[in-house]
Amino acid sequence: MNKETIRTGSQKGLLFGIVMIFLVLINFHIMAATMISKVLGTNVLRGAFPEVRFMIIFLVIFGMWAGWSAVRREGSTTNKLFEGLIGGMTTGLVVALFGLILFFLLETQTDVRRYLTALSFASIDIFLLGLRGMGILTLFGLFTLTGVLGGALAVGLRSQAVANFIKKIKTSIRNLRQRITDSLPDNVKKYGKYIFYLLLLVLLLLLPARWGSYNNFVFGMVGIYVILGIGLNIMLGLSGQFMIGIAALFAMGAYSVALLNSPFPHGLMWGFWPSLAVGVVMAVIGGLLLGLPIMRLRGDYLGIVTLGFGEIIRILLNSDLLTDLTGGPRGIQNIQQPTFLGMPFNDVSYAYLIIIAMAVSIFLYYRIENSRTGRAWLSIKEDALVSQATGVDVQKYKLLALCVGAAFAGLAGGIFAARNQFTGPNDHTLMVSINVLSVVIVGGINSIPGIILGSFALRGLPELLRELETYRLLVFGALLVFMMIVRPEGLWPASRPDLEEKGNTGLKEDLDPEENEGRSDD
Amino acid sequence: MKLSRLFILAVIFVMILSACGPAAEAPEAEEPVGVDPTEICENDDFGCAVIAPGQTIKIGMGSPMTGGNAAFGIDAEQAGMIAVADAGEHEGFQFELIAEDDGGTPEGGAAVANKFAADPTVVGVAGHLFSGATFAAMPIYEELGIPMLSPSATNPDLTRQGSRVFNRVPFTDEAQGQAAAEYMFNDLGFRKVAFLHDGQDYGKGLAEIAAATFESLGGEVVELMGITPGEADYSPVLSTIAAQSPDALYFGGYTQEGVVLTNNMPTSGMEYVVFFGCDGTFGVDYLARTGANGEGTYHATPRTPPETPEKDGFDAAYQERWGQAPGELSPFSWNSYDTTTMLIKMVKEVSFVGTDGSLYIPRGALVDAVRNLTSYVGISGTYTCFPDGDCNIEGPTFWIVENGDFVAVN
Amino acid sequence: MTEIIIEAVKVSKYFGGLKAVNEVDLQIPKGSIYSIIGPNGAGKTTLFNCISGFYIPETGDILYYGTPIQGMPTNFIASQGISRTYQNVRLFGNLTAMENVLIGLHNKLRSNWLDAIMHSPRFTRENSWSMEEAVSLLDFVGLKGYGDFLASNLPYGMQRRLEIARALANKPRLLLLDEPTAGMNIQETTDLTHFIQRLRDELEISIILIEHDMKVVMGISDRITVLDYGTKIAEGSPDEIQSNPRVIEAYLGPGGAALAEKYRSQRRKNNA
Amino acid sequence: MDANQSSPPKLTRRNYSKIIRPIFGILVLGYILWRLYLVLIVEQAYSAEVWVRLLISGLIIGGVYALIAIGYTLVYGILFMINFAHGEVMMIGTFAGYFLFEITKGINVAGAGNPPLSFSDAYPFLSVILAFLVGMTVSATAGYFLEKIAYRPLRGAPRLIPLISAIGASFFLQNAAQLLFSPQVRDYANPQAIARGSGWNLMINESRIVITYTGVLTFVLSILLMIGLYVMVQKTKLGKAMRAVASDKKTAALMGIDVDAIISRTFIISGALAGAAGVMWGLHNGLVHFYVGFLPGIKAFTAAVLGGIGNIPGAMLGGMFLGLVESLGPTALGISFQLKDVIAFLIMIVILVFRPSGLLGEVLSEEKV
Repeated sequence: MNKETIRTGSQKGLLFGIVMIFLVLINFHIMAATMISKVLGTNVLRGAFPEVRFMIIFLVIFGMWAGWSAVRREGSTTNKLFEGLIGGMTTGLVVALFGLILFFLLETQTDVRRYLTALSFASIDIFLLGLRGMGILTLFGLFTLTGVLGGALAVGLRSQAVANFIKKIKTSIRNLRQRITDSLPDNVKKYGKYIFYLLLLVLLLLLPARWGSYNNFVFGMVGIYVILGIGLNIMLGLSGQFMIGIAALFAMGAYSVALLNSPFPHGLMWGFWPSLAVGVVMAVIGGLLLGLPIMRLRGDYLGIVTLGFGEIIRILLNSDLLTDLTGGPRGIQNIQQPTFLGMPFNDVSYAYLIIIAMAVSIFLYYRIENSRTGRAWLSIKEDALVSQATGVDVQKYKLLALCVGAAFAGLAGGIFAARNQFTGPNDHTLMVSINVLSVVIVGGINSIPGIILGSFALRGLPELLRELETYRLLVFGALLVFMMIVRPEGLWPASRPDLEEKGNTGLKEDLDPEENEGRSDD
Repeated sequence: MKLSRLFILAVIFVMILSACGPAAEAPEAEEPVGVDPTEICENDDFGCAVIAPGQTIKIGMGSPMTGGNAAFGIDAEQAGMIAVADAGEHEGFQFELIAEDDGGTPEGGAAVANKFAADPTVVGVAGHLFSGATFAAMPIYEELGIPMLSPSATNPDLTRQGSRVFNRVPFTDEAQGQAAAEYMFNDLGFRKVAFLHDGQDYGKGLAEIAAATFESLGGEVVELMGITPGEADYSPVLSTIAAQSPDALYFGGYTQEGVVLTNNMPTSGMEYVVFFGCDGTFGVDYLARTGANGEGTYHATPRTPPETPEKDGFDAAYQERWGQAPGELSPFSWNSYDTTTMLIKMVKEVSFVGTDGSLYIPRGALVDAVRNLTSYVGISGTYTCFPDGDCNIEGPTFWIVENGDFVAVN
Repeated sequence: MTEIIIEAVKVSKYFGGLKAVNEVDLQIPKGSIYSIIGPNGAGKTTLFNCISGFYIPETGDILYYGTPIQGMPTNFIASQGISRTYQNVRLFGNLTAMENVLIGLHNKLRSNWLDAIMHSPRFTRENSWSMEEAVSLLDFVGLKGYGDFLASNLPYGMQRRLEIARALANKPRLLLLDEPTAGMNIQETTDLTHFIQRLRDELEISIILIEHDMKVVMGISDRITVLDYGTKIAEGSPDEIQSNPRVIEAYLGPGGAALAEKYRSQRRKNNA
Repeated sequence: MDANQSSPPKLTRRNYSKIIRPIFGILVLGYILWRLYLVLIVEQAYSAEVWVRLLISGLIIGGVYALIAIGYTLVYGILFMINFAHGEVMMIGTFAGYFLFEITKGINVAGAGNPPLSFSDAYPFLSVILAFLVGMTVSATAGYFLEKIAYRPLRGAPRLIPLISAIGASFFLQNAAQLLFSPQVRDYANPQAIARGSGWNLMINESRIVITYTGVLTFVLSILLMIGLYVMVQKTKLGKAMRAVASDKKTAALMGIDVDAIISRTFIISGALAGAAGVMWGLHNGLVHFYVGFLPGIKAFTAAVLGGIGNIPGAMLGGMFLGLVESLGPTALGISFQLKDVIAFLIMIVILVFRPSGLLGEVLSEEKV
């Protein structure tokens, strides 16, 4: 028991108390209790209030967390327990003070919802556990108690014995895995990667037909963002151009498919496949038009210019000026469905289409990345000046990166528009660009598995978070910050390829030195 | 190292997959008690939605609940909640409103529609609110026979698709725009009017039709221009228009921009110009936030029945439950209540308890019932659905703001 | 007379009022090791930058095989066979050593992104050739086995050599080395000196060298130019330069020549 | 290793941007000049009072943009990161001011028997000062905690990482405000004396031009704050420390400067400026809602880049410039106001194409070796 103990405990307690107040003010305690009741199997109607006991479970968990985090790593066991106690007590005190205010509001029937929209009497009542005045004391007691519990838990779980136990388990798992790997025949070890891919392929082939249209939709969304992410990664990750306007290129693809394959406004019914091709070409042209004047820009200046470009395109699509061409804010509806061998598309076929598009994109990406072009891009990203002095035509390659990236964005846009059978300016807002940027960085720059994981995290997660209703973007934002702090290098960071061995075992005898010389000449 | 990463990926992948297994199959009717659903359901175009005992009858709602347009979605949800609370029980089954966030975007609309489509207990959708989202969502409901009744999607093209499931209660831009232009020209005697819109599909369509009608009547359209929505200061555009000294400023759009325009007019050389709004600018929020500037401005609503007890009851319930007045968040509180209530009413009409004690709702019958709705008296007007899905046949009422209140002028 | 590979004719480069390089004339014979020395800030690196295309000289011409190249894009100049290294090592730090060399090979390859996508015969051929070439280059500079290391993780001396390997990948006719021995210990310096001689002797590359280490300069240079305040103050063989009073003055300040002479005679005495 | 070829090289030259940029510039500039010629000389559609009105609103909005832009620039100058959540910090300040006015409006200071008189009407000057103090304090606190929670753990990470963290923080703050205060749009309860729309009247061409009190307050205060900040950065010890940290964190730390503390203070200062901008925004425009920071945030970011990010006078210039372009641009070019952002962004692109580091940014020569 010393000053430090009290300081840490009260600081953490204060923090948790404030967080609790915030959660109550946004009615999150109701949401949490509802979620708990759902987990425990009791359904709560939307808009209805869950039972108090679920609320108490939430408070217990929260209090234990407060106690847990108040415990420092060093110090004696009593000290730690005391820290938990202080933490819980401070949280309890803060919450109780807040409860007192709430109680006062409840007693005087003061309606503050004009300013704090979530603070209804029913919500206050359930927070006070239905006990009114006694609820305040109960809350204080609850947090104090759970604080100690949390502290005890922390002492217990962080103890040497537990650490040893975990270590032991980890070692045995590693041993087991080692033994399994060892026991596998060499062929399997060698082709393990391919077997995995094969399994993945089979899974991808089987699933879309099985798991229902909603999952197909979400999966498709993720796939489209993977393609977009690959496109952006070529610009951002490979050639180092900070692009926040990929929505514009996405829009070019989407609008091309929409305009060329819908009855309105132009009545062009080119069919899906030709319009998709045009969409890709249009996106490339868009990338070229964007890239040509801004070759000299770097870093954040490039970022803001591309952001401006994205906004310009969106506003123009929406504007009166181009209404006759693009349908204005109404967008383009009734985009015709593609057919394949005479069969019209449904959600399953779209899932397959997106899987194929994804696979093709990934394939193309890897091929380009591991080539002279890809290395030229990487060198530009590292140091454009030296790269140029080494012989890379920096402007040409930057432009090429924009165009190739744009092609992917156009492809994604075309599929996107056809799948929704509709596209409008609201599909191509700044948020799309920001989302794609986040996909690439959260996943791990220059890493395809990273981009896939990132897409799942950023496009799949909000869908999975739908259970949280209006809280989903709040939670999502917090998770985004959290992910960046925990894994700043991305979910699956890229690694550099091992090339030296490849060169050593190269087809030496096949090479004709004269031929090489000739090549370097032309 | 690499293998282990792949392994993690596989695990995550499988977890995600298993988290979203295939939708539960509807239980089959077995016990011979109550009405035998087999024949009815087999003859129905879309089959039956089966609500097992203990489940709720779900009414979906797709609306923007986050982002810049969140006020619309939150308001619709809140009004819908009241409607569900008012609906009470039906044959021992409860109604539930599932409001999902579609962000107002087509992408979100399709996501929400697919979410609803995956849940066999969602029988109707009181939405979507925004036209773009509605367009993307419509084909999905069409396939499954889930009737839609939108409180606010006004894009005229929506009812020109030949959709069987889509219906809406707001009047179309045509009806209102023409009436407004005629009212301005004939009754108010304006000859020079500037038309502004917020660049969104609702406001733009409205302003364009109003301007075209006004011109055909012989009036002078001094300006037809879009503005950027969501801004806090429109004095530049107003100053520019003021130079052409119009009699009135017609605005197609929503309260937020309408309020800013009204408040900016006196300082932009338009102190003598009449502001003429639409049903998007009608609402207590407009009154509260324009104050003296709002005096003498015109607005429109669907023809509203005189203050009915039902409307008062709703207003009181809304205030009580949410601590805000209806109309404060968006002009669509009443419409949203009506659409939800109508859907619930139709569900009550067509549903029956099957032999197994489950509630059976023939989807095709429900779709037709909503389409055939006649003379439904709601709190926001009287509705009869046309074969194309437009349910509002009556012309608008125009209102003038006098002494801080709306007064009907026709 | 031997062929002149590169020639500077009254080249001047100003930064604001500062004449970083002032009407400098240079003639580098093919196959020679040519050193540029001078005190800090004498304009040596600026001259390099003019040759490699980073700067466009205000006046004067830079003739490469008799053709002016000033103002050309740097990548174009590089593609004509002029490679360089940098005073403070500038590698692509987040790429492996192999990749660094492969980027150096950029100009020697012709396959474009379409070839890469389709793995056309040209791509396959070039790919294996370039890999092998890169490995042998790494081998040549003594970095065998370090190919898969990130360039930034290599020790300093290796980074220097990797930079040279990258420059060599371009198959230069002319190699500009900017203080290659800076920060090296005596052993490394000696190795590098031999290495530079090997470059010239085995690969017939002409080399311009900026160097502060007089031992290196005097040991391997065919000719030396001395710059001071952007102006060429002397040119000649190492022996000539060593005894040039202006050079000594530039290095040691006014009166330096006398001082140096005194010092030298003292040393001679000691040796004797 | 091959021997060198002895044949002299063929020399040709190609350089795209040297041709493209002038063409691009001439096209845009030509279009702008042509439109200006049409509107100003051929049509002469607008008389002086219109231009004066546009100028006034441009200056006011420019002042607000400049103030927010300085926040971006300060943070960028020190951390080289785009503080994407800066608009949300401003939003928080706007809300703080809103609540203060609601409170002062609610206090009745009239004696018994008199008609009710609220505190803010009775002491408008005091309540406005209070509102600014509260708004700036709250925003500064928000800025401080934002840095501490979302950015400090990422010190030293690649530059794009804090950007994503900032985007997450922006989502969080926006949605937190929506959940706390509902998505409703609210009005600032200005003191009676500086009610929105009231002001000095100026007659030009027999037409009344209102120079609103709130507008003057906004403009003057933003200029004063900017001057104050500039003086602070140039003259005070803190300012010097900030500049030292901006130019080299490591060396600054070696010189005994507490880098973390300086960064914290930078966030506090930029937050306070954003808070002031928020209260001004509320007083002048009246609107406050959870989304209020988004658009000004993007615009101010644009302004900061336009002026040369990291450069304080640049941010001021950029903000003013952007405000004026937004307000005067559409009218002067005879283009629909719907496209005013297109004009603003296009002009920004043109400027950046020709001055790749912004108006006042350090001209990073490509030759920097």
